[in-house]
Amino acid sequence: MSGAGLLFAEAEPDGDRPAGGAASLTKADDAALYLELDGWEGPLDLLLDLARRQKVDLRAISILSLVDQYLEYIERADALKLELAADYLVMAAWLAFLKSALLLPAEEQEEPGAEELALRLQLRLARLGAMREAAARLLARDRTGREVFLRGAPEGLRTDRKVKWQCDWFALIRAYGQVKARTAPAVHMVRDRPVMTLESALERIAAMLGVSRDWMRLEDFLPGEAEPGWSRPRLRRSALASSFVAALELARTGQAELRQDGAFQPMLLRRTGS
Amino acid sequence: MPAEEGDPLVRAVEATLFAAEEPLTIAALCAHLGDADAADIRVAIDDLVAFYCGRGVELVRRGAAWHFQTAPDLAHLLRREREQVRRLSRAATEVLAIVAYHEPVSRAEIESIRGVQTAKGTLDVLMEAGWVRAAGRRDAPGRPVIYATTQAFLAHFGLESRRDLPGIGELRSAGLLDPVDDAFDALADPKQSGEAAGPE
Amino acid sequence: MPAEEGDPLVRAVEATLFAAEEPLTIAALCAHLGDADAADIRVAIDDLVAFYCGRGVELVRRGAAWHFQTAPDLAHLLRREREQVRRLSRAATEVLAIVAYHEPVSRAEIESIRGVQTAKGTLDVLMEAGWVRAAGRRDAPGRPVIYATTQAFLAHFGLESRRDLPGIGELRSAGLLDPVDDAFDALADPKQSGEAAGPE
Repeated sequence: MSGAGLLFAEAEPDGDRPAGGAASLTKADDAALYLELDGWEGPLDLLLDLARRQKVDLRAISILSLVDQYLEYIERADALKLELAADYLVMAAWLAFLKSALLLPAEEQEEPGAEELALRLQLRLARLGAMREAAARLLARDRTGREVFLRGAPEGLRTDRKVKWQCDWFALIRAYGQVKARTAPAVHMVRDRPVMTLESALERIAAMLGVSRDWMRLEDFLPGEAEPGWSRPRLRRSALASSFVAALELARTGQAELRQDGAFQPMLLRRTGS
Repeated sequence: MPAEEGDPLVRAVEATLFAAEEPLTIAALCAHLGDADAADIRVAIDDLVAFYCGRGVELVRRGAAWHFQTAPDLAHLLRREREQVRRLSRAATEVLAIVAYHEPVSRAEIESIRGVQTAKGTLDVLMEAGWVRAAGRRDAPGRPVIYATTQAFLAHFGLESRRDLPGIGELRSAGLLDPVDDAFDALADPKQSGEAAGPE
Repeated sequence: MPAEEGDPLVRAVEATLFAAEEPLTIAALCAHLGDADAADIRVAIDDLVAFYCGRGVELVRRGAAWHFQTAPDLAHLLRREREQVRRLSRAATEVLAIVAYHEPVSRAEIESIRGVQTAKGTLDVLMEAGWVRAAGRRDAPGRPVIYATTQAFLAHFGLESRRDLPGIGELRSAGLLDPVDDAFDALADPKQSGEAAGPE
């Protein structure tokens, strides 16, 4: 493998590459050789590194010799019976194809032509090379925290949110009124509930029964809705309940008769008579 | 234009003090700047002090050490206050009213007047607003803190003194003492609604 | 002696920028300084930049924001005990450069330049450092996420804007920032193939 020998002979320690790059290729140590694959970020990276060794402008590079170097390198690593990353083998196969195509006369080449493929490879290498260089220049700038420093102990800017409370005079005294009203003595709180007592119902029905001997509906004994104060439904319900109990009481004491023709039928009432 | 623009030691001291995380003594500056002489550093510091005098930033001495700080008269720039207007909650308004009518008054008394427990935060809000202050302790078992209103309270509510607060009689005639239930009924039943137009 | 010693706005801007924990935009300064006018603040900043020029500390622009920092030529004095900057892997620096010079750029585009898959973690490291951010999605099939650099990136690397990226002008005119396909077409069509100074 004379090519490999040439390659290694050409390799020089490369100051701006991190250790683990091609620099250690100079060691003629086969075991180390394969390990170095880890030092490249993939086949394109390895190709770029090899291309740089040609010490010419990337645009003037000989793709053919680059391909040879790559294949040489991979073959050598392969000869060590070490597993190679698939990416490198795929690239090797493609480059082998490219090489054979490049060696063919142009008219026998398939589309796309080998020259075109080679040119594309070259363009890719130029782009990667440009970015690698840009990264190095970027990192070499005056970086904050390395070459330039910010204020070590800035006071810091703070925005305090202060609440401005709002309350007006009327809200204040109304609140006091509500407190007083809420906690006023119990007599103020417990109001007369709108009811008709049993006594007044008894009195009312007894008085009305004296008027006629006809059957009358229980409801007819209630105060009319039109009578002042009797419009409230709660009060009317209470009057109905009290009047019913009063009617039962009158029936029990033999002063009245009760009749209902069926469930939910009107309750009828009349004076017992002789 | 700064006269000493070029002096390398002044620049070095300036940058070092700027980047330092704590005030630096002359000795610390010497050590940091390698072979610099303490007397030279002292001169450089005097230079810088004079230079920054009257600017937005000053070089000041703290004990034996030096550091940059914002000019004291600009301290307000570092703490900006942004006001946010908020209405007092109903509970806080009630407590404020009770303090105003009954002061000085303890928290237990406030609670017994309100008939509800009063959260500590409610009084805090009133004190933060500057309307209520702690006014000593009552000479009673437990020596409870008692509260009173402040001058700011009178000013905010446009009162000359607490005597300007309407009396119970006035509150009643304004309908403000009607039980809350009645007021509710009045709202529900328009016929009964003696309009409870408050003052104002 | 400083001539503009008295200008209150200059002092206020100076103090605020000194005290700030991060670079401030003119808008942020306006907001912080209350009623200040943007144009006036701009003038005050120009004043301060000129004033600090050549001192140990300088006022610099990073993107839309401004901050004070130590003069770069004093690095040797200050660097000593401080290595506050994390080391980036080679992959990360390469990805960072690609994002910076090509932004906005998708992950697939990054990978096509580098010729290798980019571990998810690599972009994460850059985003965690605050130098790269997701900048929306490309209006293309699959709507890939695209990445761009940040204000903090400019600040960290001492760039006023992306135009200051080292060599970006030459790279652009050499077509080295164009996709391979475009560059190939340009070469195939000799009218467009301007001479291009390659790197190195």
